[in-house]
Amino acid sequence: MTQTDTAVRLEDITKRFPGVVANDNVDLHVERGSVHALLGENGAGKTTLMNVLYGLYQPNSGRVVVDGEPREFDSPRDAIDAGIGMIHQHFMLVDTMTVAENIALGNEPRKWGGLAVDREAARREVVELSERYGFDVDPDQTIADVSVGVQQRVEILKALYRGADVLILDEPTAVLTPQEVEDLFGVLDELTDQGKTVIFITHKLGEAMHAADDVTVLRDGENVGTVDADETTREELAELMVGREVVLDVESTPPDVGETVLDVDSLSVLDDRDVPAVTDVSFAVREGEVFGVAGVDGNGQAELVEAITGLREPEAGTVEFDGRDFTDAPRRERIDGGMAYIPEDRQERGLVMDFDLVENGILGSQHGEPFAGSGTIDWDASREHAEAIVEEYDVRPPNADNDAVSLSGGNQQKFIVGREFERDPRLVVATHPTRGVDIGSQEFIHDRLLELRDEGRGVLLVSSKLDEVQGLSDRLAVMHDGDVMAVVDPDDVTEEELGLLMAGEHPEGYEPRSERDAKGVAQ
Amino acid sequence: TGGPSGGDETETTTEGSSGTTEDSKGTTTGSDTTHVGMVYATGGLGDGSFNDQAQSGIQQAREDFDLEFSESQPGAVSEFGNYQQQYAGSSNPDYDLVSCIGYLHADSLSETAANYPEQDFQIVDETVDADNVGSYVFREHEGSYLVGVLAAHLTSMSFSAGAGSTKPDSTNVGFVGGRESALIQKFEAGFTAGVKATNDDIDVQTSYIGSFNDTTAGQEAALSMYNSGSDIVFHAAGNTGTGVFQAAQDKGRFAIGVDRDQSVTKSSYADVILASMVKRVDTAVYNAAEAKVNGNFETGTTTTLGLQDDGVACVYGDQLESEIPEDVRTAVSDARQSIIDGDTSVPQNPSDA
Amino acid sequence: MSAADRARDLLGRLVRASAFERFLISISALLLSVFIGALIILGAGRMTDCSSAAYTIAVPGKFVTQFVGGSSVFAMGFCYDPFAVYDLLFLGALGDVLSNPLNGQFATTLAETTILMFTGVAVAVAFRADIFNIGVQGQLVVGALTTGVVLAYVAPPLADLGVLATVVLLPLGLLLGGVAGGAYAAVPGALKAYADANEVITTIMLNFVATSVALFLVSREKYFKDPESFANQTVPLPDVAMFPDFLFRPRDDVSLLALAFAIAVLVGIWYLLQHTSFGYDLRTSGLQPDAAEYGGVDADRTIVSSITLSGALAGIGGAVYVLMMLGNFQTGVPDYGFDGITVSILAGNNPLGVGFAALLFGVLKSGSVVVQVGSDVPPTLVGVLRGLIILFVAMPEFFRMIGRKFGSFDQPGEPVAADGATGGGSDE
Amino acid sequence: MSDGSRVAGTARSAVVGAYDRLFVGRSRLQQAVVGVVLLAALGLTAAGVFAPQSDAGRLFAVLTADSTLAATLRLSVPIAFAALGGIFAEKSGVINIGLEGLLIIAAFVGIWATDVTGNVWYGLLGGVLASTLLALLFAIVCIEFRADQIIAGLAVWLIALGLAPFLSSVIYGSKNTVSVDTFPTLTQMGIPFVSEFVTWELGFVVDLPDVGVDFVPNVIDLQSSLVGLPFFGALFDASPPVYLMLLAVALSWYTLHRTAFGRWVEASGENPKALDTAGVNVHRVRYGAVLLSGVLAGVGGAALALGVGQFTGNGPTMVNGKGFIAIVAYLFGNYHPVGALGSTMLFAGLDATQLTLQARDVFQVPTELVRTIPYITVIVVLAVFGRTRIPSAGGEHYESGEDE
Ligand SMILES: Nc1ncnc2c1ncn2[C@@H]1O[C@H](COP(=O)(O)OP(=O)(O)OP(=O)(O)O)[C@@H](O)[C@H]1O
Ligand SMILES: Nc1ncnc2c1ncn2[C@@H]1O[C@H](COP(=O)(O)OP(=O)(O)OP(=O)(O)O)[C@@H](O)[C@H]1O
Ligand SMILES: [Mg+2]
Ligand SMILES: [Mg+2]
Repeated sequence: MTQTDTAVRLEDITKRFPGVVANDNVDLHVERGSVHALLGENGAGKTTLMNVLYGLYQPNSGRVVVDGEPREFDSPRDAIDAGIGMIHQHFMLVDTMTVAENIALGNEPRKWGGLAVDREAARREVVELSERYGFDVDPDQTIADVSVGVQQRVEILKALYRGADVLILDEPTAVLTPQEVEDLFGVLDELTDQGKTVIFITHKLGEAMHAADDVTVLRDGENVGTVDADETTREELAELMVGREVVLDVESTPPDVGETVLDVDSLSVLDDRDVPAVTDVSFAVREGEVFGVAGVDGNGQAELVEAITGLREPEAGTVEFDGRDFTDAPRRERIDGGMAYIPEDRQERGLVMDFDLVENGILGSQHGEPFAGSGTIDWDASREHAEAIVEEYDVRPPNADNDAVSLSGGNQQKFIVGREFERDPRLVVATHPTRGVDIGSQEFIHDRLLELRDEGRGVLLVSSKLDEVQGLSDRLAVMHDGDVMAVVDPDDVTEEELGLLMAGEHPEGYEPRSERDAKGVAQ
Repeated sequence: TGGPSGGDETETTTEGSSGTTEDSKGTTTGSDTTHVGMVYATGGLGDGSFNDQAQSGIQQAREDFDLEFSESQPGAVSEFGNYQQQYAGSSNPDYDLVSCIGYLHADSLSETAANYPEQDFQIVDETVDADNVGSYVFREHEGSYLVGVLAAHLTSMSFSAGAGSTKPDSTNVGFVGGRESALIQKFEAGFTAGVKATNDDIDVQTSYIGSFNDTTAGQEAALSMYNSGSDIVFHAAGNTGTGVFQAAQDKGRFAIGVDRDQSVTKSSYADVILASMVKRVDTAVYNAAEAKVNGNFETGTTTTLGLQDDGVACVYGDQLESEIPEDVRTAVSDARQSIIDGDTSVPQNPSDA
Repeated sequence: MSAADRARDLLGRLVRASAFERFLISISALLLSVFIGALIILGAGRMTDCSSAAYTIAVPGKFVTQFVGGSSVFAMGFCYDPFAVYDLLFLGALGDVLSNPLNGQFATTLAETTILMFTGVAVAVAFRADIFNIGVQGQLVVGALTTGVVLAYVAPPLADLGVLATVVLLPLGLLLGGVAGGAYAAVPGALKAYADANEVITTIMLNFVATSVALFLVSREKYFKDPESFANQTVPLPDVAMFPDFLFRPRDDVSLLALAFAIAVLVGIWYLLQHTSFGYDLRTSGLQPDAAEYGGVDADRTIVSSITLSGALAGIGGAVYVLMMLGNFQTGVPDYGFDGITVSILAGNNPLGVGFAALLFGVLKSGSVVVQVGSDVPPTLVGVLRGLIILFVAMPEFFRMIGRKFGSFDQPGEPVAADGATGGGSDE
Repeated sequence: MSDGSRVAGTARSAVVGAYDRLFVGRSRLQQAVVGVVLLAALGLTAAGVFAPQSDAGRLFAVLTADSTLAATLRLSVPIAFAALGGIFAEKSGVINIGLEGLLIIAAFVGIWATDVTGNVWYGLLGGVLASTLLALLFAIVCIEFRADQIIAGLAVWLIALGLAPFLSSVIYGSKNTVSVDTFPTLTQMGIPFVSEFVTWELGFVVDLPDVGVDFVPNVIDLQSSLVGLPFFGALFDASPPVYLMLLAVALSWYTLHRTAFGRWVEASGENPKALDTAGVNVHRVRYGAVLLSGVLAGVGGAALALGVGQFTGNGPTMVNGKGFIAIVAYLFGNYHPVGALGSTMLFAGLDATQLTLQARDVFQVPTELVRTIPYITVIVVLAVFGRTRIPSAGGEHYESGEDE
């Protein structure tokens, strides 16, 4: 068998789901020993394409060629046998098992004629592999006890353990700190040096250019071009990705701030595992301003927001809302007091998936006027309300009788945004309000958010999209490891400075956060 | 094997077959055939004691007379009334007698009987005051007294027979009851009185299982008694008693059966069954059926069956009878005579025993 | 849009509506169970002995006719005739309803139906809140016991007041049952909400406890045993405390008033679930606890209050059992609670559906008496049917696959959970 | 360091270790309950030693009687087997609340097959086959047709609850079967495990001219002295199912924790997608686990019925909730086979003592109330300590190639 230069070739791959063409005649060539980035917006079809290569999905048409040989993968088993390994966006690890057990899962070395797992052999192999690639993992630790970065390394080891020559990484950096991202890119170099081929999925331009040799851009399920990473520019990639020139600047007038609506003081919060997630955080949000919180996902933003909105009991500190102490107030009291909340997880929290939109439209308002009086619900008023949201926020298909589950992710989000904005809130807590929403709707949501601000309501905006928080916020707090690193003026700060803050470092010239900044008293 | 006798592949026309269901519904039977509807107690058939005993009575009657019967096993007390009415109201066939087995029938029967004044009923184990009901009750405590005497004698000697043996130093015997109720307590009271009258130093260990159908618990309760020194356990627990026999076999000890001669009906345990406190429910059923056939069934009265008329009796085990010492048997028959003569009065309540 | 198009559109939407699909699935499950039940009857008929065949399957013996001649066929005889059994089971339960709608067997059917409505809706309410209340049986026992015991003291002094006494005693009895059943259910509710104790386990355990304690209390004269009776029961209640029997005869132990009350309760619970804030909270926390919490629902309180409501309904069922059927409390309460689970599942946990499912099971229960009296087939067959129905209702995907084969109800989206999780909104 | 101080040191660390295990990291309530239980145990022991005639003293005697252990082991058999079965199924992500039904069908077929073949072991095999078939039906319904596992499990219970008495009525004319042979105990079997083996070994030795002493009687004495041991003697004179149970617990632990299949079962219940992407067929693993639960519950059910030699089909049948208790047992045992055995024995032990207490009239508590002790204990323990984590994917259907 002759070695070809192309490790993997996907030819004319089409993959359809009910109502969507996720991949539309996609071609992809990946050079052996290279790092190949797959770039594209949410829903562009990146994961689907890689799932096809990994045998999880069978394409409707097209061919997979590995090492010059056409292959048909009926299951991941076949792909693994062909030397392909995939590290999924959501890690495929068993929390209750050890690192070594996870790595060996499905390929356990046996002893005693297959009757027992040779655990020593598995450990040895894991130790050996991690030494070869310079990983630092303890084979005996339980997955639940190790950090996300280590979990990712375990995933990579898992693929290598199965003899993968081609490694697919689906959005490997999404959950990592900048330092961990650098470490990861080091690992990728190590891998290619040893002759492995890497495909990694991302929607971050910088990463693609920095770490990859080639970049393929997917848009709406189609391959819109493969470029050499050294010869392209950010602008070119961005245009390929979204199909038009992007204007990220949101035009906004200077804020006209009033009273303090939300006052968070020395708040500390534990996460689900009882580990401190937020430590001693203080800030205030005032009428007529957007207070942004930036940071890499998983640095305590979620717990902070849940403590403010009443879904999580804080460990210490106080939350004052509208001048009253709300630290221990039940969730319902906060809703009634005028706190609107766009939750991060729309399918778990924001909507009851099996309710129709009429029923979902009153989620949170089911107890009082105008939809419920003396214990009974006024379904006619509720219907009108839902229909109004559907119309104004362009929810498609425009039918309030549809169950939430039948809507696409973006339309679900639009409905939630509509419901929360129409509450006539004092304060809007918005987490990732435009996640999964198409560009047109994004602009609409941004405009409505600013409108609310201009009407004199407070907005607490949490987003991991830097351009979004930076563009919309009047003041911007950067969180790292449960701590507010600094509260900055979003117009003055550079992306580099923000990046450093998000990574937990103070750029020169920036003071550590002060009570004054956080509460905005000086302005 | 099964299916209609006649083989698997019968050459027949589809019209030709008439089944049992047709029998009871469709075909008209001769007007001289007596029809009896049996409604058993909730334990159901297969208990090897009470209900089965009633069934053997009616089966015997069917052999002896021109009689047909239909039977049903209610699952709960609240269903009794419905079953009674099913038979009472049926016109095809028209049941001559509806026989209600067990004291739990009493309440619903007094209502049903009032509503079907033309229908004759029999009730066993309780008295129902109605003109169309014949009641049959037993003096269980008297029979139980006798097996108590038997047990007390045997446990204080060195006795070995069949698969069991007793130790002379043993000072206690056991009683296993089914569900707690006044009726079962009559058994307990008689047994305890018999034991105490024979030898006041012998204790009676008592356990109620709470069910007539929990063989495992019956077995464990009896095992626990055997382990703590009992040689002989008497049960009045329906099918739960099967567990008692099993325990006796496991431990090489003895048991005393109830309701029927269980050394015959549960012959695999004949080597440990010393005797059975037989309660002639079969006689009660048979007599009622016979009276009905002969046209002299008495209603509005209560027939009490005690030792005198062999309504209850201590019947020795088929296999072990010959091994039981003569003097013990004499003691038992003396006690019997003494009760019949009225010299011994047997308590019905355990607290009086 | 033409009328035909509109009709097709409407039909399409109907078919997609999960409530309708549920209905189809329940019917199919029932039919399939009846079919398999028939096979079991035939099979059992081969295993038992009888003198002549009750049912014969004739195989048109082409072979025979061709080579042997004549009109004879090969046939296989069976001791039981499934058609006759089903005739007794389903039609027998109605009695001669056409000539006499007030016949005793039909009365039994209605009485069973009435009790099953209460236990069925009790299970359904809990299910809708995502609580599996297996303890309905125990709650029913506790409700029945409380009603029987308390009324035994309260009722006799009032017995002379006639209708006035009924007006006081009947509601009091129902209230007692409801309060007792609710309180007994609140225990596992609180344990689930505040101590994370799995309600499936605690309610099963509490069933055993309820039965034992009830036996303890009514088997001793120093407590509540009727001294007049051998049976473990409380003293009989005076007639004025009982449900009046209107059209039916007193011995039928049924009351149309009780049935009407049961139906009113079903409608009331439906209204509660669909049209009140409490119902909204309950359904939301049943479907998606996280979303409920987000919507300001106090999860712990909802757990406790829903299972308390469920237990109260079961307890009222117990009270009706005492006040309509027995006239006192007696140990050995039939398994209405477990049948309630079946009823609720068959009804897709919809309170209105519970009415129909309860009727079906009322027919099965009453019909099994007729089967037992009228044939040799063991009535435990009904138990098998019940299990099969539940099994098939549990696998909607099976029917969808068949449906898809014939191109009827092909539907995108989530499968309807068999516990009726989906479709909360569609019956509003 | 003197020997004395070393002993003291060891004792001290043992005490501290026990203290750590019992009290540290527990809530106040839990500490209180553990404390009360320890005190009660201490009090009982004291009463047993100093006042053997008091109620407490007699309770102590009952608790420490070897017949108590024997009864506990016997009563444990069906529950423990069902619990082991439940562990496999649920760890693989299929919650099997139909265990009760599996026990019922196995109990009936166990008797029937024994009746037909005349051999207890064939009976056991028949019971296992029947239970496995029913488990297969359950597996198909849950895995192939995506049935709700709880409801399908309920259906399995109801079907068996109807079918077993139905078949019994058809075959034996009543819901209760006839009586058949039962398992003999070790002593009755002529003790093949211990004495015959050892006898044979030594018999060989005895043949050697050098050894003049006849060892054989000594060996048998060893056996009977083992049986005669206080409390633990019961371990040496039980019936085969008890030993099968102990063996099954060990084998189950081994299978779950030391074999590849066991690891797959765990992954299938915790994160089936991880298993799928590792190239193992999740459906196949789940089928295996559910069938195994059928086999194990089958042994338990058949052993239950063959312990008394009769199937009782009235009301809730002779199984009478043991399948549900088994679920409680493995939840208590936190899905660990040994833990499940421990909690099974706790429950069975309470049951056994309850019967003995009644018979010996210790503490004049009414029998009906004594009978509730095991159930109430379960509730209390569950309320105070009961936070079992069920496998993350337990109860969820898994289909390869779908988004979570
Ligand atoms: N199993 C599925 N069933 C139906 N539709 C699907 C399925 N998986 C993906 N899709 C749809 O296919 C399209 C492409 O999805 P894919 O997950 O490949 O996007 P992506 O590029 O990986 O996006 P992201 O960056 O958000 O991960 C989307 O519209 C998605 O909703
Ligand atoms: N797992 C699924 N099963 C069935 N239908 C699905 C599934 N996932 C998505 N769909 C359907 O596919 C369609 C596309 O959904 P998806 O969430 O991918 O939308 P999208 O293209 O990302 O749109 P948006 O930008 O609004 O999020 C929707 O109509 C949705 O109902
Ligand atoms: Mg993706
Ligand atoms: Mg999307």
